[in-house]
Amino acid sequence: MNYPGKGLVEGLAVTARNFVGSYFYKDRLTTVQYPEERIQTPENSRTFPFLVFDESPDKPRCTACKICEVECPPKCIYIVMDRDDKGKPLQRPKAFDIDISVCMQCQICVEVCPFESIKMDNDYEKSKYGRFNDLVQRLPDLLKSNDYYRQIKPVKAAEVDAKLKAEAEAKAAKKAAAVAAAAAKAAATPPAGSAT
Amino acid sequence: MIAAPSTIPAGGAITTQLLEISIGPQHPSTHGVFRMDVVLDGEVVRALKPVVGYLHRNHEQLAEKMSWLGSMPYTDRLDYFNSMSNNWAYALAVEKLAGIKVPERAEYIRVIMAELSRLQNHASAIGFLLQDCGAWGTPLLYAFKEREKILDFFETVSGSRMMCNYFRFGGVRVDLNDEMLAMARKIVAEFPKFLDEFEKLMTTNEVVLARCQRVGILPKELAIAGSISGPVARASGVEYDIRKVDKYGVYGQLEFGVPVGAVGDVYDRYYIRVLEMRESVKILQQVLRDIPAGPVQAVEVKLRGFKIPAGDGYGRVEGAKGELGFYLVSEGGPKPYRYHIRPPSFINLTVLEDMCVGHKVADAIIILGSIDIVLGEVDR
Amino acid sequence: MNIAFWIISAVAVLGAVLAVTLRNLVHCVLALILFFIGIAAHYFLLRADFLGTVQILIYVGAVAVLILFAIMLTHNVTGVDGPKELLGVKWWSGAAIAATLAILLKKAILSDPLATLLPAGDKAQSSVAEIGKALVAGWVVSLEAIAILLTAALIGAVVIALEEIQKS
Amino acid sequence: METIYQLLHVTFANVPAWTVQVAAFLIPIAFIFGVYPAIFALTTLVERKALGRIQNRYGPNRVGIFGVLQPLADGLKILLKEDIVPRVADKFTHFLAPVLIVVPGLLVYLVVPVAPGMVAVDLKIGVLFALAVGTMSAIALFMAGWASRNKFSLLGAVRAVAQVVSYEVPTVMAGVAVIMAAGTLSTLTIVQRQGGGILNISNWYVFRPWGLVGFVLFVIGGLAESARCPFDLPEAESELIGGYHTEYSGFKFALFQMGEYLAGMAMAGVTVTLFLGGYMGPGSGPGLVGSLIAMLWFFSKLAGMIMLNIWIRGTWPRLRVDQLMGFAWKVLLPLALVNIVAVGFWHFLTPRPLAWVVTTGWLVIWFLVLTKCNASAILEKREYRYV
Repeated sequence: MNYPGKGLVEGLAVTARNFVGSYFYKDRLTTVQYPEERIQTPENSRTFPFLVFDESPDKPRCTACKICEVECPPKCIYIVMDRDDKGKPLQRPKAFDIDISVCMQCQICVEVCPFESIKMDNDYEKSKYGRFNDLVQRLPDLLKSNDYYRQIKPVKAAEVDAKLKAEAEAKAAKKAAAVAAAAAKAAATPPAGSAT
Repeated sequence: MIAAPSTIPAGGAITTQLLEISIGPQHPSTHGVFRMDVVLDGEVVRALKPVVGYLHRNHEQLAEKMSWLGSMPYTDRLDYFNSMSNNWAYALAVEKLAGIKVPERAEYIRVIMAELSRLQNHASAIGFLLQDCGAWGTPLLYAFKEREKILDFFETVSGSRMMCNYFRFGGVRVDLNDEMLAMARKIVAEFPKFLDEFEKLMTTNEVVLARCQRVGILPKELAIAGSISGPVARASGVEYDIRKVDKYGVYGQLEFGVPVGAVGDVYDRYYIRVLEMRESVKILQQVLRDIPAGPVQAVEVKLRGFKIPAGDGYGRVEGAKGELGFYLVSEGGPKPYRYHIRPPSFINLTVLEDMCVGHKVADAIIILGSIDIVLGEVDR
Repeated sequence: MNIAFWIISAVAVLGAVLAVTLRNLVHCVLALILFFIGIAAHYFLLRADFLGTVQILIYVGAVAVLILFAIMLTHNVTGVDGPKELLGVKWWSGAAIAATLAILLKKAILSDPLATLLPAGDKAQSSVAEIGKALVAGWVVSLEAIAILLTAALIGAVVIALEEIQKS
Repeated sequence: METIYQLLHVTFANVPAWTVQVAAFLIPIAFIFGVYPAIFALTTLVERKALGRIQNRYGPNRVGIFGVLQPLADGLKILLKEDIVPRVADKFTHFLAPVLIVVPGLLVYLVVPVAPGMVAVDLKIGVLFALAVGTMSAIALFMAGWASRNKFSLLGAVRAVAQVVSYEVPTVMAGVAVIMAAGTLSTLTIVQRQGGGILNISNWYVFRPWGLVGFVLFVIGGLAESARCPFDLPEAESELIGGYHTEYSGFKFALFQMGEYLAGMAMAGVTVTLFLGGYMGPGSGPGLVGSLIAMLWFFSKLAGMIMLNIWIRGTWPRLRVDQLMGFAWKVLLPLALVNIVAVGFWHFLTPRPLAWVVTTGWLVIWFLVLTKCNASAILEKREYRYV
């Protein structure tokens, strides 16, 4: 049946259904009462980068290779490599600053990092009162333990750990092989030497 | 051209003055920082000059100073409602230029992402349009509720709700696991219910009909001459959809219709979007049924030090707002020599004055709403 | 009663004076509305509540609004560029005409038999029924004549508006 | 007022007569100034909550339990805001407009009876008074829009004035139907005429064919006159930003909101009085208990009308200015005139069933004719093809 005002009345019916339904069906309401309730962020969720260390903050995975600094699209990363007294590079950052007011959370630094050292956090509560200095994350702010990483992203962390373990084992095996080879060589050489 | 407000005769001996008002850039319904210089005779629009550039971010120039991959997250910020299709257009252009073959599973995932972003874009576009009509937030919030589910899916897959940065040259960044596919299937299954409810609320509403029908008619000839694309062009009767024309990705294998209107007024532009959403649901059902197993990333593409042989290429997709194209010129280095975007919002905006003149100021607002612009894309 | 009468009169006269002396046309209309409301208050004071209400409905609600719309078509609303002298020839001639009119009206009203027939103050009942009866019984011809006149004016307005619509 | 006067006179027999007179004068005023602004504050909260639920949100729920203190917080916030007057504004008019906007809304309540005999002033011409002071808001709106020296405000003001003046006509005509049927202009008598019958309900004018039409017309006219959705063109947030109150801030803005809500509630109150039987309902009658029940009935009906306003606001979009005018003059006014003739039939046809049939038939025929005449204005079936 078609009568003038039918669409208007049907519209009223729809809103009435939603009005009543919102009291009875909790899933109709999408709002989260934020400070009391928090949504569990998905594994892939990302906010800002942080640096992973394994045992202690003195020994981050980062080697200050500056690949992320170069690849970062908005150029928000600043790295200075640590050097010892003689000026020899120490393979770790002395300064590692990320200006999160510039960072656009694109994850490219994470993807290009060859050492699995920079990872995306999922902490979305980073508001600060200051506009400039407060939003620059320095090295101590950025360093977080591997346990933390395992906690926020269990699946990925396990993959990374496995990969690093495999790499380390391969490296160790290679080293061992090299040592063994050297030993074998050394073992093989003296008789030759002694022969001469 | 806008003449200075002058005294013109408007019937009989009474002379009235034209009123020049500036709608925007802080006006509540200009969809961002857009400005319209409107010359009014009473409430009737006599001339309208769109003023853009308040959100100019130098996107193209920035991209020419950056690695090929570095521009990918910036394309998210063009039309921030559709970062997935923006990604795809850019990836498509680069893949064309570099001759990269994309694995099949990745193509399917790309279709899923593009169609889901079309769904959420159209839903919020018609929500905003009805908001401009004066519906006090209800249709918009219903649309946003549905959009929220799709954004949750995007977050689960890519890590971010709007700035997805998900596509990579030769594939996509993250594979979809079974949970994610189930999530997508659930969204697709629930979407028609939302559409039915939304249509019941608004489509046959007499006020909507009175406001939208025969308002802001865009003739077919003008749409073609103005290079208008997307739902705006199809509402005017232009049979043009790049998914059908180019058959990029796996669109050639999918069955779907492209709705085409006849009148080209605001109502057609509204209803074409509704129909397109229904078609998108059909596409998604097929894709989610047929998605093959396999890798999601072509192996030959390196993340770092990616170089493209010299040449130029144009990649385009049917974005939610129209033809989104990237024209790239490579010198063989790690950066584009020239990087140019064909933004659908900006080009669709060029016919705004032709549609608005002669209508009331309230109509000008909903005509702007019916074009569905995003200022990030207009100003770049 | 007396105090109320003087206060209302003072307000009404103030409104009337402001309506003719202010430079800004919109201010003039607002002052005129004050005057209208004062007159309505007088009606209420005389217990002619129907007349008072009609005064508000017609004069404040409709006539004043029409005047405001007419002012919208004026070029010099603020009166800044208008003639500067206040007590000019025009003013004096206007005042003379007004005075003459006032004298004539006074004579006409006082000579009318109705003026003496009106019941005094407090005894007056609601005037609606009497007015209604008078309109449809004694003055029906006048009423119909006015109705035809207004209808003609309405049709004329529609014709003018139609021409404009067809032109545009 | 008379009822209160008598009540006080009997209760306090030994105080001077003039104190009783003054008290009888002040109590209704205090009631109007106390109760209706309180309902306004409550309405803002209920509106926000209800709109939230319509849109599947919670609505305000932070200040106090369930957000009940939200109006207080809103008021406090708006009091503390800076009062900005544009440099080029017409200062005096700009200041006066928000003050004047509240007056008509409050004046209407003078003649709205809330219980038997409980009306501030039992004017003989109560209905006309309510409708007349309602028009005065147009002047205040115009002052606000004009004094702001803002083009959006001016457009809003012009829209407001045109709208209020146009919708005045069908609204009054719809009211005339009730006046004819009741044979009086007094609101109190009109309510009394709607008493009796089954449970004090069946005689409400809304349950008459002409009454139903008149009710619908009056509700629409009331929405338009108080510039509520879908007739909120004078403010039209999406077009004119805020319309006439674009340039107002702080407490002046709050006064505009208050004036608008009070006017809307006043129209709702008049609608209840004219068509929904005012305070009539099961159990309402003279005496203390009956009066309390009557008051309960009146305020629940008022709340119902306010909820209807909110519901409509949450559902329908806004009309365009020319459609608004067309609707008033081409649909509402003819229907109101036809309705007056229908009341004539109702009055003069003696067997009641015959009156029912004739009146209903007459109204239905004219409704169909009007629908036919205006069908070209809306509804166009569209065909879409697929490629």
